[in-house]
Amino acid sequence: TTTSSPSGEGTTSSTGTEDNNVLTVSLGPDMLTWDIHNHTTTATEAIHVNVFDYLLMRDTDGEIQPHLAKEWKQIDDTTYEFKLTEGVKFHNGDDLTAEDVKFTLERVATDETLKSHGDFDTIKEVKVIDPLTFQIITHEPDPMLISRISRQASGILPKKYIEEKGMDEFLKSPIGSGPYKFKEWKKDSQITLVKNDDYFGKKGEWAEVLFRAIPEDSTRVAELLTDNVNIIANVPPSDWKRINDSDNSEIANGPSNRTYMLFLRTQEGWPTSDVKVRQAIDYAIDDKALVESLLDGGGTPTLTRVNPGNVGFEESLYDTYNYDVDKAKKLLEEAGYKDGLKIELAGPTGRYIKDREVMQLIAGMLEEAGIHTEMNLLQWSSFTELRDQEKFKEGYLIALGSSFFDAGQALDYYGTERSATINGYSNKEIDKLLQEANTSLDPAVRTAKYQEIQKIASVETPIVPLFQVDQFFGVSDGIQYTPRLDELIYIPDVNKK
Amino acid sequence: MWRYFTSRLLQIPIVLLIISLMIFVLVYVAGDPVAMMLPAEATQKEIQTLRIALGFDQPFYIQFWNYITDLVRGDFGESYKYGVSAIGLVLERLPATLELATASMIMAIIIAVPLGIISALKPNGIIDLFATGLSALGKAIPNFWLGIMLILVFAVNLKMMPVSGTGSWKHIILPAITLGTAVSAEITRLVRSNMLEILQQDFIRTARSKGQKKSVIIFRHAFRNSLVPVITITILQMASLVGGSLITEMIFSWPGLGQLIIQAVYDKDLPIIQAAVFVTAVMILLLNLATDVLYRFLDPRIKYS
Amino acid sequence: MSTLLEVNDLKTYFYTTNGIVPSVDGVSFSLESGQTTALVGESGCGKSVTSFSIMQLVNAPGKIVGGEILYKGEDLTKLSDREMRKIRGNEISMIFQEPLTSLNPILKVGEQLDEILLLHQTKSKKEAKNSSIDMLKKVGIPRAEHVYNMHPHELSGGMRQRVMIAMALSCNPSLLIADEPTTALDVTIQAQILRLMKNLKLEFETSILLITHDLGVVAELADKVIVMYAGQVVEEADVMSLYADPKHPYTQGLIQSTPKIDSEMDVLTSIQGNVPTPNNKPTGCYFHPRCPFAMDVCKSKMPELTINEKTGNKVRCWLSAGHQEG
Amino acid sequence: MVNSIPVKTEEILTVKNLKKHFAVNHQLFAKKKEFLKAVDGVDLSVYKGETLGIVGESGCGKSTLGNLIMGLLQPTEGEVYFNGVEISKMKEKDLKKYRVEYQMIFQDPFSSLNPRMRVFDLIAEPLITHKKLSRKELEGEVHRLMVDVGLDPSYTSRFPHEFSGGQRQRIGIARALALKPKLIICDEPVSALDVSIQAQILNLLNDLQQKYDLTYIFISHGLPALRHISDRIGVMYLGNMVELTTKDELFKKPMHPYTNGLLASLPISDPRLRNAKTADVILEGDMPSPVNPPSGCKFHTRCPFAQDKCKVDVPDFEEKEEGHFVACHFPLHQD
Amino acid sequence: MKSISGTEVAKLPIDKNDRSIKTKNRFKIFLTKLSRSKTGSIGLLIVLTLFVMAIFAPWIAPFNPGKIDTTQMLVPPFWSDGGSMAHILGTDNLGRDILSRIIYGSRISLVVGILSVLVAGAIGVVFGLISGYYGGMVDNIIMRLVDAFLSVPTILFCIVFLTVLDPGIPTLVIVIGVTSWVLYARMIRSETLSLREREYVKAARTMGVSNFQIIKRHILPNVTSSIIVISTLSVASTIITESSLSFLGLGIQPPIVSWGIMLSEGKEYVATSWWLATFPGVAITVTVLGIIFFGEWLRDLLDPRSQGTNS
Ligand SMILES: Nc1ncnc2c1ncn2[C@@H]1O[C@H](COP(=O)(O)OP(=O)(O)OP(=O)(O)O)[C@@H](O)[C@H]1O
Ligand SMILES: Nc1ncnc2c1ncn2[C@@H]1O[C@H](COP(=O)(O)OP(=O)(O)OP(=O)(O)O)[C@@H](O)[C@H]1O
Ligand SMILES: [Mg+2]
Ligand SMILES: [Mg+2]
Repeated sequence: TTTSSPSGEGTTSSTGTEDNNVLTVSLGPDMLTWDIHNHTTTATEAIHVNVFDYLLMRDTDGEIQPHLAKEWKQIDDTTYEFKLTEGVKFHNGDDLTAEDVKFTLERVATDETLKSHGDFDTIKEVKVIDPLTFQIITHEPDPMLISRISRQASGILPKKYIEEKGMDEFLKSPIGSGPYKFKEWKKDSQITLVKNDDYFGKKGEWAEVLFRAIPEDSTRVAELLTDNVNIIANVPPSDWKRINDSDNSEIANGPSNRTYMLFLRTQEGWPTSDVKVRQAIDYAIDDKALVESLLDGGGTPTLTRVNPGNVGFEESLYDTYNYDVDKAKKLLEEAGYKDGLKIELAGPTGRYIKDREVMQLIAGMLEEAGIHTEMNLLQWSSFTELRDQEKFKEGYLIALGSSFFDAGQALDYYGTERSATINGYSNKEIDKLLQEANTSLDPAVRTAKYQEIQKIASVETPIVPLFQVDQFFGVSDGIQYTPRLDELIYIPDVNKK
Repeated sequence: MWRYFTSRLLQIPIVLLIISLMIFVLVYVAGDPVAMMLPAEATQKEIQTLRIALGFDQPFYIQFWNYITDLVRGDFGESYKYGVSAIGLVLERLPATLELATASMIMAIIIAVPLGIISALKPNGIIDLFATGLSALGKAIPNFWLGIMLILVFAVNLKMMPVSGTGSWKHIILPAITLGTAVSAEITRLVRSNMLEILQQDFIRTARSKGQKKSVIIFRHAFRNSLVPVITITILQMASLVGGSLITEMIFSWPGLGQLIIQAVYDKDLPIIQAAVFVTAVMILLLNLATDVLYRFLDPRIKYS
Repeated sequence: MSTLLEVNDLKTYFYTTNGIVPSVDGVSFSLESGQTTALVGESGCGKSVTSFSIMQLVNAPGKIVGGEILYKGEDLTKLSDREMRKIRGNEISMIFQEPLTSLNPILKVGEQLDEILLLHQTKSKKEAKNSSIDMLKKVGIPRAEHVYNMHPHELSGGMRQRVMIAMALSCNPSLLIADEPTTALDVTIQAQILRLMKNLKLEFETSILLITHDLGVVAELADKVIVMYAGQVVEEADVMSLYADPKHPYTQGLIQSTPKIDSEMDVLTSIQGNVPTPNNKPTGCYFHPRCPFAMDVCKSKMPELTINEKTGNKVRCWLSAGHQEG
Repeated sequence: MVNSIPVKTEEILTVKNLKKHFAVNHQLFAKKKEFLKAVDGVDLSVYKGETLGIVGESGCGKSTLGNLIMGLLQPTEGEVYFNGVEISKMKEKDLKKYRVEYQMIFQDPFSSLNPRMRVFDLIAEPLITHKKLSRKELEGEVHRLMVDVGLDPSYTSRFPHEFSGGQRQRIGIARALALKPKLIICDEPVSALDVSIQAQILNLLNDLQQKYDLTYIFISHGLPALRHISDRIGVMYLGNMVELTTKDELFKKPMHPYTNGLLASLPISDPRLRNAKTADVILEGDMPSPVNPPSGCKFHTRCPFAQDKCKVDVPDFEEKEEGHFVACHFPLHQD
Repeated sequence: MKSISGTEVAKLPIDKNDRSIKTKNRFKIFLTKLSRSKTGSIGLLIVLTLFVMAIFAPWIAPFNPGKIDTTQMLVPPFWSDGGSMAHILGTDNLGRDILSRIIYGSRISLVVGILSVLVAGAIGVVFGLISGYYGGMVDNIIMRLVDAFLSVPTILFCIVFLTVLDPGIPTLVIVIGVTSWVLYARMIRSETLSLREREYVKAARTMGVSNFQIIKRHILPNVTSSIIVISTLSVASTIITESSLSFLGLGIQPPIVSWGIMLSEGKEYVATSWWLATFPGVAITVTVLGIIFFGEWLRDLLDPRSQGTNS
C-alpha cells in the first residue's frame, strides 16, 4: 500500500483557480507500476519520465538532446562512451553516478523476465570508467543504441537505494533524479508528485502534479469541463467541439508516431497472396475520407508507416494515398476476381481511436470496389490472442507506433523472418536492404536503404498503411501545452500561460 | 443449526480449492498472457523469450503443479502485469468495492421496497403502472448511459455532485444510483409479485380480523412473508457486486475490484484473477451462508437436512 | 335482552370467472347480547361466508351485494375501514375454521397472540405476554410458555385451533364468532373450551355466534339455533324446541343423521342427495329435491321464512306454512 | 355389517416401538437440544379388514403417528411393517410401489391441497400416478369419486380456496379413496362435515370396506362416529398407547382412568340433558409437557386414582384381559 | 334451471364432447380475460408488434441498416435543428439510419434476448428446483456451483467460450444462458425450500407421486411468479449483454445490427449526440415493458386467487 493521504481530502480536490500551483493530468487508466523496466505502456512511461531521468532525451520536436549524459561518442562498432552531468542527485540526496547507470542498464539487459528486456538485449555490458564516465558495449553493432537509451524504460535507477531497501520497497516509494518526486499513489485513483527543487535541469512550474486515473473518455471530458483536471489525453473526436466551445478549455493536438495499417496475408492459398488483390484493396480505400469523416482531419494519409521525425523517413510517401475505385476494380479483374471477392478482415474494437468505425468504413469502401468483407471485430485481448495464434484470415487492422523513431524498427515487419509469423511476406531484395541498413552505423546509408525499402513496399503492399493519427489532448485555458511526438507528459514543458 | 453452520464453513476451503482449479483450467484454455504483456510491436522472438522466462512454455502438468503447490502454501504470486503481490492489489481495492456495493444495495432497497409494496396494494393503479415503467426503464438503461447522464446533469450542469473519484460521501451517490437502478427494478417487481400472492392468504384475513392497522398487516404479516425471495435476490445482487462492477467503476473512476479483475481477465493475469476470485468467493460463500441461515429466521418451515 | 347484531337480507356473491356464485342469498337473523346462537347447516351452505360478511372480511372476488348488518344499530357494511378496524378484534372477534392457514406461518404463536392485545388493550409487551400465556393455559395448552415461542406448523391440529380460540377470546369481545371452534379437539378439551365460552358469556355478557356441525355442542351451549340451507335460513328456533320438535324436514334429517353413542346401527341415516351448488339452485324450495315430504308447490314456489307467533320460531317450509294457514 | 372381532390372522400393519422426538430449540444456535416426544414408543398391530379407531387428547401424537406410518416423518426409533415388509427405512423410490396400498386423509384439508391445482387434477393425481387411464376413464373416475363423497361434479375446475371447509375435506377423502388402497389412515376425516354428510361418508367408508376388504386407521375426536365405525379403539396419551380393545369393551368397561375421563366428557346429545350431566371434573389439570413428561405413569399427574407406585414405575402395556390391552398399574373395571 | 342430485349425476353418461367444450371454454375464457386486462392486451400488442417488425424488417425499414453515408453523419432526429424527415430518428456516426437499424436490430435482440432467457431460465429453474427439493448433498453441490459461478468473472467464461466455440448466435445464446442461470437457481431454490415442507407436498408424497411429478405439479406452479418476474426483466439485461459479447468477438458482427450494439456504439456520443444511444434504449424499454405487462397478466392468470381482480 502506498502512503495515505495527508488529510481526509477527496481526490477531486479542485485545483486550478484557488491553488494555482497544482497541475492535474489524466491520461486514462492508472499507471501500472513504478518498475520502469517491467511495463510497456506509454501512459505509464509518461509519468515515469518526470521522476526518472534518461541519459539522453528528445525535445518537443523529437530531436535527441543531452540530458544526464552531457556528451557521448562512439569508440568502435560496439562501444559508446558517455560523460554524465555533474552534481545530479537522487531525491534522497545520493549522487547519480556511472554505477547507477551500469546497475540500471545491465538489469534490463540481462533479466529476461522484464518486459522491456527485448528493447535492451543488444547491450552486453556497461563499463564504468570513472564515477562520471562509462561505456556501453553491445553484442553487435547497434545503430539504434542512441534511440534505445532515449526512450521508454531508459530512466536511471538509484542503485544504492534499491540495494539497501530492496526492490519491493523501492516500488512502494520510488526515487529517481527527475524534476518531480514521488509522493503518493492511490491505486486506480491518483498519483501525486511534488516538485524537486534541487533538480539539475529545467525545473517545473508546478509545485504539485496529480495524475488521475479516469479510464472513461466522457468522464475525463466532464472533469476537464468542470475544472477538476487541467490536461486530459485521448479526447474522442465527438467531444472536440464541446471542449473548444467551452469557456475553460480547448483541444491541443499534434502528430503521434502511430499509423493505422491493414496487414494482408501473402501466403499461398489466400486471395491476397496476389499482389494485384492487395493493390486493389489499397486503391479501394479512401484514406483521406477516413481521416476526414472519422477523425475530423486529425491525421495524415500515408503510404508508409515511417513518419516525419523518424530515421529513414521518405517524404514522397507521406501525406499522400492511393484511391481509385475503377483502378481497384480493374486490378481485381486482372487478378481473376471479376465477379467479386470475399475476404475477412479482423480488427480490434476500443483499442485505438475509432478503430471500429475505421473497419466498418473500410468494409463499405471495399464493397464498392467489389470486395465483400466479412468483419471480425474483437475486443483487444481476444484480438491479440487470435493474432498471436495466427488465426486471422486475409487480413487485420492494427495501429502501430514506433517508439524508437527509427525506421529500423518499423520496417522489420517487411523482413522474411518477422513476416513469417504475421503475413508470410518475403522479398529477397528487402531482406538484403534490411540486413545492410541494420548493420551500418552510418545514418546516411541507413536512411537511403530504408527509403528504398519503403518504395518497394508501397508497391507490393503486404501491409497497407492507411494514415498516421494525431494525439488529442484537452487542455485548460490557463495552460500552455504542446503534445510531444513520443506521447510523454514532461511536466517542465507544461507551462502556465 | 450449529452442525449445519460448521459443515458449511468447512465446505469453504474445498469450494475455494475447486474454484481455484477451475480458474486455472479456464485461464489455461483461454491462452497464455505473454502476447498481452508485450506491446503489439513486439517480435516473436521477444515474445518467446519472455514466455520461456516466465515458464509459460512448460507443459500443462508442470504449470499446474507449480500452481497447486503455491496455492497450498497460500501464495498467490505476483501479478504478471503489475509485478507486485496479487493479493495485495486485490485487497487494496476491496474496501472501495464493498463501499459501493453496499451503498447501491441500500439505495436499491430504499427505492424498491416501498415502490413494490405500493404497487401490490393497488395492482394496475397509477403508481403500479408508474413503477412498472420505471422498472422496465431501470433494467433497459445501460449503466454507462445512466452514469454519463447523471454526470452531465448533476456534475457538469448543476455542479451539485463531483464528477468522479472517491473521497467524500457525495462521491458515492451517483455511482450508487447508477448501480442500484437495475437492482431496484428487480426487487420492485419481486416485492410486488410476492406481496400480491401473500395478501391473498387466509392469515392476512386473520390479521385483519384482529382490527390490525393496514400498515402493520402489510409489513408485519405480508412483507415479512415475502422476504425469502426478496432477500435472496438482494444478496445475490450484492454477491455479484462484490466482484466489482466494471462499467460503473470506469465511468466514475471508482477504484474498485471490477476494473482490476476484468482487466486481469483480459490480460490473463492468473495471479490477480486467482486472488480476486478467492477473495470474492470467500465473501460470496459467506453471504450465501448468511442468506441460508437467514432463511430459517424468515421462514421457520424451512429445514436443512 | 337487547339485540346486538341484526342481519337483514344479506347477500354475498362471488364473481368468479365461471360465473356468479351466490353463496349467501338473503340471510336474516339477529343475535341477542349474552346469548349463544348456533348456526348449523350442511357443509358449503354459506355459514363461513356469512360470518366473513359480518366481519367485512370477504375476500375478492366476493362482495356483499345486498342487505345490512346492524351491529348495535350501526350498519357495518357502511363503515369505513378505519371504523371497522376498531370493531374487529375488540368488539367482534372471530375464530376461523381453518386453523393452519389462518395463522401466519412465520410468526411465533406468541407474537400473533400479543398483537391483538397490544392493539386493543393498552398493555406493555410484558403484560401482553403474560396474558397471552395465561390465555393459552386457559384453552388447555400444556407448556404454554413453550408454545408461546413455537411456530404454527409445529403444533398439532387441536393446538392450532386452540391458539385461534385464545386469540379470539383474549380481548373479551362483545360478539364472538366461532367457526367450528372445536372440531379438532378431543372431548376433554372441547368440554374445557365450552366451559370457557360459557363463562365468557356469563362474565362479560358476550354473545356468541357458534358455527358447528356438532349437534352435541349445540345442545350443550346454544340458546338459539339457526339452520341454514343453500345460502338461506330455513329454520330459527330456541334450542329446546328445535331438538324436541324440529319443523323443517332438513333439520329433522340433520338430527336423525347424528351418530348416537349408545345406539347400534349398521348404516347411519343421512339426508338423501346433495346440497345444490350455489350457482345451480333448483326452482322453488331449494330443499325439495331431497325432501321426503316434497309437494307440488315446493317445486315451483320458494316458501317464505315465516314466524310462528306463538313460539317466536321461524321456519321456511310449505308444510308449516300450510299448518298455520290451515 | 358384522361387528365382531376379526380373526387375528393377517396383520396388515405392524408398528414396533415407534418413536418420534422433535428437536425443539428456538434459538437458531442453541447449544443444548431439547426433545419433544411426540410419539414415544408405540406398539400396534392392525389386522386386515378391521377399523382401528384412535382417540386421544389433542396433541398426544396421533397425527404424528399417522405421518410416521405414511413415511412422512423419519422415526427416531422403531419400525413399521406393512404386510410384513419393513417400510420405515425404505428409500422413497422403493416405497413407491407400496404407496398405492396405503393412503392418508389429512387432518388439515386446506393446507394439504395445492392452491394452484384444480379439483379435478387434485383428485386425479393419484390415478394418474399409478394407473394408466385414458382421459375419458379418468374423468369418469373423478366424477364417480366426487359424487361418492358428495361433491357436485360441476365443481371440477374450481380451486381449493373456492370451497367451504367441509367441501375441502371431501376433496381430501375422494383423493385418498381414488386408488382403493388396502389401508387408509383417516386423520379426522369427518370433523368438518355436517352430520348428514358425515353419515354419508361413514356409510361410504363402511361400504368400501365391505366391498374391497379395506382396513382403516381412524383418528377422531368424535366418539360417536368412532364408535360407529371402529372395530377396535386405541386410546393414546402423551405419545403412548394406553388402552386398546374392541369398541364395545372400551365403552362398557374402560380400564384406563384416562379413557374413563374421556367418556365422561362426552357432550350431551340433547339440550334437555344439560342439567342431568355429571360434572366433568375427573380430568382436571393441564396436559403435561411432552418435552418433560412426568415420571412413571405419564398420566399420574391427572389421575384421580394415582398412587405412589404410579409416580415411579412405568406401567407396561399388557393384555389384561383377552384382547384388552392397557397400560395401568391399577386398571378400573377389572373383574 | 334443472337440478340434479349427486347420485343422479353419477349415473349420467359422461358427455363425449365434454372435453372439447372445456378446452373451447378455456380458450374463450383466456380471451375474455385478456381483453378484460388492459395492460395484458397492451403487453401482447407490443410483443406482437415487435415480432411483426422483426419479421418484416426489409419491407418496413426505409434504409439498409448497414449503409454507411459519410455525408449524413450524426444527423439529429427530425424534430431537432438540422434534422430531416429522411432520417426520422436521425443517423449515427457512420451516417446510418437509426430507425432502420432499430427495425433490423429487433431481429437479433429479440431472438437473443428471448432465447437466452429461456436457456438461462431452463437451466436455473431445473437446478433450483432440484437443489431446493432434494436438499442435502445435492443442494450443497449445486449451490456451491452457484457460488463458483458467482465468483468466477463472467468474462472469463466468455473468453474461454470464444476460444472453444465458433462465434454466432447459438454461441451467444449458450454463453449468456450458461453465465446467467445462477439467479434463477438461487431464487427458485429459496422458494422450493419452503414449498417442499408444505402439507400438500407431503400429501402428494404419500400418494406415491414421483419426485419429478411433485416438482412439476406442486412446486413449479408455485414458483412461476418469481420465474416470470426475473425472466421478463432479464430480457433487458440479456439484450445489453449481447452487445458486450459481440464486442468480445463472440456474437454478431457488423453490418448485422442489434440494439445492444447500437447502444454500445452510441456510448461515445451520449453527451454530444444523444439520439444514438437513446433510441435503442427506448426500444429495449418498450420491449421489456411489453413483456412485463404480458408476463404480469400471465402471472395473474396462473394465480387462482387473484382471478377476477383484474376486471
Ligand atoms: N372464493 C370463492 N369463490 C367461489 N365460491 C366460493 C368461494 N368461497 C366460498 N365459495 C362457495 O360458497 C359456498 C359457501 O361456503 P362457506 O365456506 O360459507 O360454507 P360453510 O357453510 O362454511 O361450509 P363448511 O361447513 O363446509 O365450512 C360454498 O359452496 C363454496 O363453494
Ligand atoms: N414439526 C414439529 N416440530 C415440533 N413439534 C411438533 C412438530 N409436529 C408436531 N409436533 C408436536 O408433537 C405433538 C403431537 O402432535 P400431533 O400433531 O401428532 O398431535 P395430534 O395427536 O394429532 O393432535 P390433534 O388431535 O390436536 O391433531 C404436539 O405437541 C406438537 O406440538
Ligand atoms: Mg365453513
Ligand atoms: Mg392431529
